[in-house]
Amino acid sequence: MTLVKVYVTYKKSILDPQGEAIKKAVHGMGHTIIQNVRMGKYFELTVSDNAQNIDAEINEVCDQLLANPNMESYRYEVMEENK
Amino acid sequence: MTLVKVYVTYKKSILDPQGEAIKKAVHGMGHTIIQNVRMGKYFELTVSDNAQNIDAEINEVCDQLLANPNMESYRYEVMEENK
Amino acid sequence: MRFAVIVFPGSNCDKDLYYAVKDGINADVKMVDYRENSLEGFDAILIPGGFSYGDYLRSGAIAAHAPIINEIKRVANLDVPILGICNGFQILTEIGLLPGCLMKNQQNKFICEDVELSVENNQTVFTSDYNYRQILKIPVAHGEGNYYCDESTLNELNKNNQIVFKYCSNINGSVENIAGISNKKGNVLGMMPHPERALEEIVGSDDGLKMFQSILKSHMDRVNL
Amino acid sequence: MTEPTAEVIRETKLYKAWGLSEQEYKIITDKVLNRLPNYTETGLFSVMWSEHCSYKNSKNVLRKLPNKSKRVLAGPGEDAGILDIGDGQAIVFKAESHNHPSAVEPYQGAATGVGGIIRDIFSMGATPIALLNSLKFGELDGEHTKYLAEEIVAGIGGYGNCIGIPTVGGEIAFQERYSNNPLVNAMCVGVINHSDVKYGKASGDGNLIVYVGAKTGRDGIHGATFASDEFADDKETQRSAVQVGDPFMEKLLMDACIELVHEHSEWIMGIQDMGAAGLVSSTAEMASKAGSGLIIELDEVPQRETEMSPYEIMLSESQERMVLCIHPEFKNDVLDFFTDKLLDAVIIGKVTDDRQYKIYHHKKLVCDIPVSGLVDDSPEYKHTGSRPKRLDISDKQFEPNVEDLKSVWLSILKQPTVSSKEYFYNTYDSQIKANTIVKSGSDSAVVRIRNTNKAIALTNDGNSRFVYVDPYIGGQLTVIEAASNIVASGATPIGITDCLNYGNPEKSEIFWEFEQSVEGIASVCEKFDIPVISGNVSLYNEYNDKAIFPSPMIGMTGLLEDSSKATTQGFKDAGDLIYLIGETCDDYNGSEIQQMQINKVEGRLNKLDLDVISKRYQKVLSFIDKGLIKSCHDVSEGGLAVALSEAAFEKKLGFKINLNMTTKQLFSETPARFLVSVSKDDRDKFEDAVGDEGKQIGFVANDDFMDIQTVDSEVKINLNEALSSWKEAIPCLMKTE
Ligand SMILES: Nc1ncnc2c1ncn2[C@@H]1O[C@H](COP(=O)(O)OP(=O)(O)O)[C@@H](O)[C@H]1O
Ligand SMILES: [Mg+2]
Repeated sequence: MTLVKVYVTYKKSILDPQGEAIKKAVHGMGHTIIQNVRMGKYFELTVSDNAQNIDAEINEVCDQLLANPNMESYRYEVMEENK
Repeated sequence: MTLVKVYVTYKKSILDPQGEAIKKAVHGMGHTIIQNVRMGKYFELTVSDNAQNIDAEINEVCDQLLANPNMESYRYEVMEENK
Repeated sequence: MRFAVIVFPGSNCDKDLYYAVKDGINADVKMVDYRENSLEGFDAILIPGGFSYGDYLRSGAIAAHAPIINEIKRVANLDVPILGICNGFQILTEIGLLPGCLMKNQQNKFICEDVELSVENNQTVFTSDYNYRQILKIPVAHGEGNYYCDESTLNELNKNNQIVFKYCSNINGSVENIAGISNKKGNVLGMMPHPERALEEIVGSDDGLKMFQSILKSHMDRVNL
Repeated sequence: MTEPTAEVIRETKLYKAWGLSEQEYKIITDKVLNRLPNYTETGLFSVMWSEHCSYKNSKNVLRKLPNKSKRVLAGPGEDAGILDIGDGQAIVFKAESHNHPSAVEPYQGAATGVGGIIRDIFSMGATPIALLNSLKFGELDGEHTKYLAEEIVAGIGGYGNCIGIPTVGGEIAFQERYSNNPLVNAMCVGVINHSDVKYGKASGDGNLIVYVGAKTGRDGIHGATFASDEFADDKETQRSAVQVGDPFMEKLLMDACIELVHEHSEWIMGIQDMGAAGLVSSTAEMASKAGSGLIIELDEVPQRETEMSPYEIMLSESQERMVLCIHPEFKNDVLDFFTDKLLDAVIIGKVTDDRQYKIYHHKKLVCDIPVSGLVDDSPEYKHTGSRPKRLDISDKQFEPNVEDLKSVWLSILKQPTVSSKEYFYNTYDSQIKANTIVKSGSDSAVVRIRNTNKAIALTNDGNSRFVYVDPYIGGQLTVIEAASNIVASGATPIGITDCLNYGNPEKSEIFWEFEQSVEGIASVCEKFDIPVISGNVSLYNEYNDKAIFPSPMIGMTGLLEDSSKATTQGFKDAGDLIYLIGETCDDYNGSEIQQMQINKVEGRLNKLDLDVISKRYQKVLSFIDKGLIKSCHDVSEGGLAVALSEAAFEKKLGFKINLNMTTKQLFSETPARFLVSVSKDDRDKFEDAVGDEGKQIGFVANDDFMDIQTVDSEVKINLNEALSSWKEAIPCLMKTE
């Protein structure tokens, strides 16, 4: 099994209301060393071992489904799953 | 500035309805090499440079706010932000 | 005139739209399953609100891959009126028939209340029965209705008169108070408020009725040409 | 892990950790089975005989509640009760508590509570039309309470909004006793044609058992016993009992089940949801109702996790699952039907005629118990109550301090229990389905029945402060409060569902509160002919040995034959005359003003005259029916001062009143009074009809002032100042610092 980790985040220019709310809460808890919070999504995709063209497929899934290119960008890592 | 990346995922035994729905959609799109999908959260925390005890504070924020210990687990990485 | 209401798994305002057409303007209406691949013979397409696929991942994201979508895109090109309400609006942006996107409400919460809307463009097939800048009372109910687009898109929207409805006060963080926009040609409209819930005084307002009447009238005008 | 043998279970008394007492274990070995139960069987008995499933501590008390009337088609015992509303239609409703899960995991606990109660409604074949909820939290001064409130409300909205059923009403109260044990009670109402009603029955030798919906995981195992246990700081391990809700899956299930009942009724014998105690409880009850036996093949049960034991599969409380009993000749039709709806359905067993409950796992028989042993043979306990000492107090009424009327008035509007709950309920979709005539913000919600003239009025009520200071009269008052709300909207009360939330019934004082308050409730139900057709008991609501206030919640429904007559609480037009119906006495014990001024509640309550109240309800209903009144608001928490303010807020209309009562009486909570407004043109007609019972106290003004004169003071309060006190109180408290 291969594990693919995908990270989707809002583009820099976009206000992230959840991140803002969390930042406020974090400050409320006294953790003022945290100056900014951005919230995104994280996916773990399990890919079958004999799969070919993993990159092409993953990019397609990200472009078309996991991220909305109007507001989000993504990156991913392919790793061997250690059983 | 230091960047801390936090990953929050459901514990293995917890139902992940979003991951299930995404998996079905991915299969519908023909990407059957993807056998399973789990969805989690991803946070980027910007921490001030002169901060001490980063680990202690991050752990506290994760335990109390970013992750729900009843059903989620988390891990994080501390990295120098490349400006 | 024949309306189609598209039903995705999880759509939950589909029946409300169905009744809006059937009882509101006494027109012919049919529920169309997301697996269908023809919209032949329909004169208007309605994409309902509600949580298609639970709104898991992102509102409208999964519905955007349903079989019916290609057909919706095809008839959009043929100038068939397409109205997406709430989740329907979200789906229309996801499939690129409308620009921009709908983000989480600024206050980070679902909001349900009657809001005041201003009709910014009454020259569309959907709004011809309203007056310009008429104020309507129509309910909203959404968690992700915060309309966002980049600046150049916004300029385009303004230049082409694509902003059809604005909130009188900003309820969710939308740029320029945008509550509904159309495509450039004007045959595709997406809006967050729910006109189908405002058809009778007894439920609080009948300001939504004219929207369905406009669609019907525009159709009749076209047919009679 | 190998399971302990039957002998080991007996020797180590493992069953005790699962909540079975030694005595109960002995009944199982000596009377029900005449042998030792194995591991799986012991587990099944422990959940089926828990309070949550068997009502062993409460049955005896619940029998006091009347459950019959001309309208009752089905009462307690079914997933939900059914009431005839004429024209071949009926409403189906029930309320359910999800207190313990919500304390542990507030968002999911509340969400799955809503999901569970919705399944109870559509499993009868009914289409859900409305949701309500009753919430009790600690005071909004601690971060933990704010967190619980925020998350619980988000969970309720998250589920209801997604599945598409309007949440139209409810109540929220705040009291320190609920800090670590919040109450989350949810109610669902559905409509159905008489001919479509389905019961949870598994009958007919050879009929098949179908499992449909989500896969089974290790979620919430022992949730039912967990709900029958107290909370304490040191019981952290209970935290494993968390289930995650999947409203999308439930939407698919709901639509499929309703369509199945409507279109293919001949395929199915019965439907039941899997709620507390999952597969075992649903299937055993279905068999019990039909007097049949069952065989279940666990290898067929869809599983999300690997290597689940029979015990785990049977007890799992994974959400969004249903069981059906179908005729074998329609097997493929049923399975194909669900596949088309994107749902997984499988045959997991069949009905037998030997009345035994048999389970196979990996081809081995792991359970063989008489169905009746599981369902009917659980012991019943008759506890004896003892009157709590705190009630030994004189019947003197508390004396409020109202020297500075304006400041007392504004303060009471700011009390969280009194102030506007909009901050919370605006996050619920209250209008979906486009049938909500009166949504949150008036006394009752009113939902019309599409394609008829009819509408249903709905409310959730329960003032636990009254029940705490005087359980019997307090119990009566919960019904009076609910009925007053229903009547104020113009509807005739027709039925009740309840959630009875108390502490540990094994403590005699708690049991006394439970019994007394239920007797109080029953007395009013009898008198007004309002049957209790469904409900739920939640006991052991304690934290570190301290119980919540006794908190019965009444979910009441009312019928309006003409939906256009639905009346709301707000004044409509300047110049209208304001009347108060019902005499105001000095009733301050257990009141909002007592709580506010001395930070506790105490003292006896005055006896109620149910005859007078009953007649008054009839009168008010006839005024509304004749169109004589333009607004109607019942006077409750905070007294007339609050009622007047709320009536003024709706359309921001001021008023001028001149009262023949003392200033402190503005805050008296004498029950079953109504504040109504009447057009000047109808003055004579109205006064004739109301007689001595109603007195004009003033008129609606066209300005921004609340102008008040009593026998001993006079004050003018800016309406906007009052409105913002009332409206901003909760948002302000909810801000995290
Ligand atoms: N949890 C809730 N969900 C929805 N609506 C609520 C909730 N709590 C209170 N409300 C609404 O707020 C209004 C005032 O509630 P309440 O003060 O309990 O009324 P009353 O005293 O007349 O019973 C009602 O319309 C009620 O339905
Ligand atoms: Mg009331």
